[in-house]
Amino acid sequence: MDDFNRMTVDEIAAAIPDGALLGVPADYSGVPMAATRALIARKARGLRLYCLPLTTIQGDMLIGAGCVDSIEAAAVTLGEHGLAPRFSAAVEAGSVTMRDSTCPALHSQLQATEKGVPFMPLRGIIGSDIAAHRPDWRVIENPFGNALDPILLLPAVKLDAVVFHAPHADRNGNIFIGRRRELATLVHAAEKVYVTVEKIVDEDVHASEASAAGGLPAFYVDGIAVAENGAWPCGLTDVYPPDDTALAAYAAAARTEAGFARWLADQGLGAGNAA
Amino acid sequence: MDDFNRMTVDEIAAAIPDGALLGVPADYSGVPMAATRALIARKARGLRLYCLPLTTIQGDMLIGAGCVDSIEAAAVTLGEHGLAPRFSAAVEAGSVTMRDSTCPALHSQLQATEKGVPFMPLRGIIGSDIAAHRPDWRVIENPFGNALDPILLLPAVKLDAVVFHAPHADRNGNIFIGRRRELATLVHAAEKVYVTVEKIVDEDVHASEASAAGGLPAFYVDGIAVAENGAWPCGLTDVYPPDDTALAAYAAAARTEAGFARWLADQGLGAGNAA
Amino acid sequence: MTHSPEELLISTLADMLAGDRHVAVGAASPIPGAAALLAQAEARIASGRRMHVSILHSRRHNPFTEGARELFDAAGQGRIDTFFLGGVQIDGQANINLVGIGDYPHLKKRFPGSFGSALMYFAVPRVILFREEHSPRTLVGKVDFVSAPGTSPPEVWRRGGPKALVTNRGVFSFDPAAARFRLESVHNGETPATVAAATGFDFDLAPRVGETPAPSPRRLALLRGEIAPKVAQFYPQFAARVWAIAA
Amino acid sequence: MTHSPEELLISTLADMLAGDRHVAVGAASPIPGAAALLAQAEARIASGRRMHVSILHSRRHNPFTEGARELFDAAGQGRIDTFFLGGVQIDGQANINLVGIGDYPHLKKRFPGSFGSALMYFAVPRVILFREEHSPRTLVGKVDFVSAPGTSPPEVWRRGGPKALVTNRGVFSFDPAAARFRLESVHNGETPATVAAATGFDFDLAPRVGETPAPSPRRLALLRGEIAPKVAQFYPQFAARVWAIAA
Repeated sequence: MDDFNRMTVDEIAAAIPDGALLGVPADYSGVPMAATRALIARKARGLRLYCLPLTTIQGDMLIGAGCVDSIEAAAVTLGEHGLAPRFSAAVEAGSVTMRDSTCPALHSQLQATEKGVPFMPLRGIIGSDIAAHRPDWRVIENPFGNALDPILLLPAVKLDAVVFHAPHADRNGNIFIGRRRELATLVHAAEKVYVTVEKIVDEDVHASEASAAGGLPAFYVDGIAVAENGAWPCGLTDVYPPDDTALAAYAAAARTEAGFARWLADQGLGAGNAA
Repeated sequence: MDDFNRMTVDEIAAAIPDGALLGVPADYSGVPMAATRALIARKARGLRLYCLPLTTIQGDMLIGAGCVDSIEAAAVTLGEHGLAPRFSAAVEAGSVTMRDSTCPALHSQLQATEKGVPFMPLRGIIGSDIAAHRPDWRVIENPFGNALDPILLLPAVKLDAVVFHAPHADRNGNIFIGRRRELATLVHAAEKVYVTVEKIVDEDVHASEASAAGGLPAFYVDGIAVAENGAWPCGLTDVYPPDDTALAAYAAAARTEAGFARWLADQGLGAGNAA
Repeated sequence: MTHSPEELLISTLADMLAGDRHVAVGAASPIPGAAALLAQAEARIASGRRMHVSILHSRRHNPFTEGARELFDAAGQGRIDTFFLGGVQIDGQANINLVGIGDYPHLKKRFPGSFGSALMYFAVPRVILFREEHSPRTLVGKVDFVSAPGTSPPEVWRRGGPKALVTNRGVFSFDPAAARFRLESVHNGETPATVAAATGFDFDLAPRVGETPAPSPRRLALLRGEIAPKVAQFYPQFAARVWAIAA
Repeated sequence: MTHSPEELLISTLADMLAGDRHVAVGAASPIPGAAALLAQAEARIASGRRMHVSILHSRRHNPFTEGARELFDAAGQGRIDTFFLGGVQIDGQANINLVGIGDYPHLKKRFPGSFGSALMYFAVPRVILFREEHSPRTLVGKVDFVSAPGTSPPEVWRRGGPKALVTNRGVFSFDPAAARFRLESVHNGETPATVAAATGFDFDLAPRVGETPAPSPRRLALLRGEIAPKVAQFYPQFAARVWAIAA
């Protein structure tokens, strides 16, 4: 007997409303590609992506398909497959707003919400153009310093929702995330948490200390959908590697808007492009 | 071939200098009792204990043996075996300074050092006598608030050293800590890190995602000693339970200074009592 | 069906948890732990709803995987609906003292310390104060040390606070605006007068102070049949004493 | 023994890592990754000393277990001695730009973004700037966007910063007080004049600008025999191109 809220991938996509501030995991961290295709299929609009700390094909596809208003990240890239073409084109055209950040700031702003505090301090960054273009950030004098000691404060960010892909859940709804603790940070800072998994397993994630150490407790999770190969064409650590052929094909196709539209159509997502 | 700095328990005790600010794990978190006995045997003096967030027999023994000048904790207790008698007697006599704190503050002050920032904010606590007796803490107005919104800032605490006990290390010096991530917090905030383990295992802790999720990387660790039953009479999760008979015997003996001295002598630590 | 005093307390606390999504129970709390598991079982029976119960003392019922900070982080996130706190002393303004008796820091009697109370009392919407011993020694006019204050000025962030005080004599609610307790019911054998005589602070009276309801036969059967064996796994001495069962 | 241009760069970077306790290498950096593994092997051979090398791109050589934040936390703790950064543009004050070309936010050409540079450049004692392409397009008078500044005012906390810039033409050191690069050596075939012609900013010259030392036969043998197969595991395309070996 499953003791969790079982959903379909389409139901997860429907539960993420247009305009949501959506948490996006990095390429090494369980990219929810099945859910991303479902968001494009349902013609999601106005999404604001918050990447921890970067995105690859997931963000590029959502941007290319017209689902995104703004994106906050330390990087958007296809990695060894080159620049993220739909992202670069959209930013150069001004059709998507990029809020440039830096990895530790993206972590800290979610960790503030994780700890229930309104801000977190962070070293560095002062004097960069990142800081210069972030009026939502503040520099204060360190109250514990003796001399002048400016330090950056970053406000807490609460996500409307996060969705990620994981190797498995157990029948009690606990998720196995392994070393990818940044997924826990995304979850702790999110109002709604949806997870797609390769499979549901009988053994409780909490049964042994080793397994529990890689676990995310069920009480954070609002819904779980089974999606085999749900990270494809991205990889899933220790489960399957990235499909470099498919990623290279995407990188080549997405260089132009027309190529991207053809690629979407080949995926059965032809009607998903920008309205 | 071991690729780490192998020490003896006595060498670890010798490497922790008198007067050190020493990190102390909670009773559920790998209590280093073998190392504690070695600290008493070497007549350590002036230790300042920083507990994350509490201590049981470890702190009580160190206090009773005259090793401790001050202790910062959210609680010192023998749990189901009652009050910590040497702690209570020493605080009532004024021979040890208790810096009363609260669990999340103890975590946050180490997490500040973990993140390399000079302070961390924390909600709550305002209006308590804990805050009233901590001149090292500050209340500021939340710079992101619209109305009055006082919030506590806690300065970063850097430990001189930490020692804890773990189930095993691998031959590359990685430590298995399981779900006890507060041990990682102690480690990240410590200048020197010493670990006692039940055994050294051949399989690399990082070999699988499940095992790695419970791992502490070798680069944090300054020395490892093998100490079988090194947490006794405390327990070690999934390895052995607490020895309640021995803990009850300690609780009974330590009610008086003379009883504590006899108990120490029975442990072969007769000369370790207060100078 | 007769019940023990512990079973009355478990039943009383369980009533306060109905509707919660997530109840957390700290260390050394067999009665709150049993109450949370009872409420969880009843929610399942009544509506198939899953109530999350986190019992720190239990390997099996402790879900946290990020170490000891995760409970406090989860409370900061607003994910814990109800938590239990006690006190060496509790005063009429619901201030609690877990630190000691005397003129701090020169205490006559030192107790363990404040644990996480100074955050949890602010961050958790509903905190239930639970202290079995009900005497002028435990329920005092003014605590000797405020581990966590019962109320805060309006400008201080505070998501929750004390909702009730349950002792071996009765049940109080708490009004944060007035900073006063109100006696809601007395256990069998007590009256408002006997409770007042055993209480070191003034309190208000509900319009009708009834007797604390005894657990129904059905609830008692559930508690003894299903919950007690679970409690025995992590509080064996308590279970042996109350239900004469072994883990 | 002849060497490839990549092997010269690996050798040059490895020289800069001698003595480090912990070198970290970010994404998409096969040459710094190979250099770190080479320096690690040489430290072991020379003195039995263990140098920690963390290569984020590699499952095997990535030691972190607390997720993506741990590298930045470890840097904040001062546990990373050397890190590598690059840049779409690097200017004469060692400011780096990883964001794009044009008038931000109205960029003509958008690149991925700043990654963690805005912290790592401050927190890591020794940052080595590494950019193979050495042209007026990459080494500019002033970057279009400062992802991370090369220097900071004295009141700003800064543990480290740029120590060197290595390109496919030469090796520069950096003087933070003067905020200027100094050419230390040129690779075989280059002169200070050819380097200056390919550089968009002014720089100083070392008293004697020699040729960047070629890797010794012993080092080359170690690199090809022991290090190259390791690199092939996480940068297969690079290893196939430079050493014609498969993972």
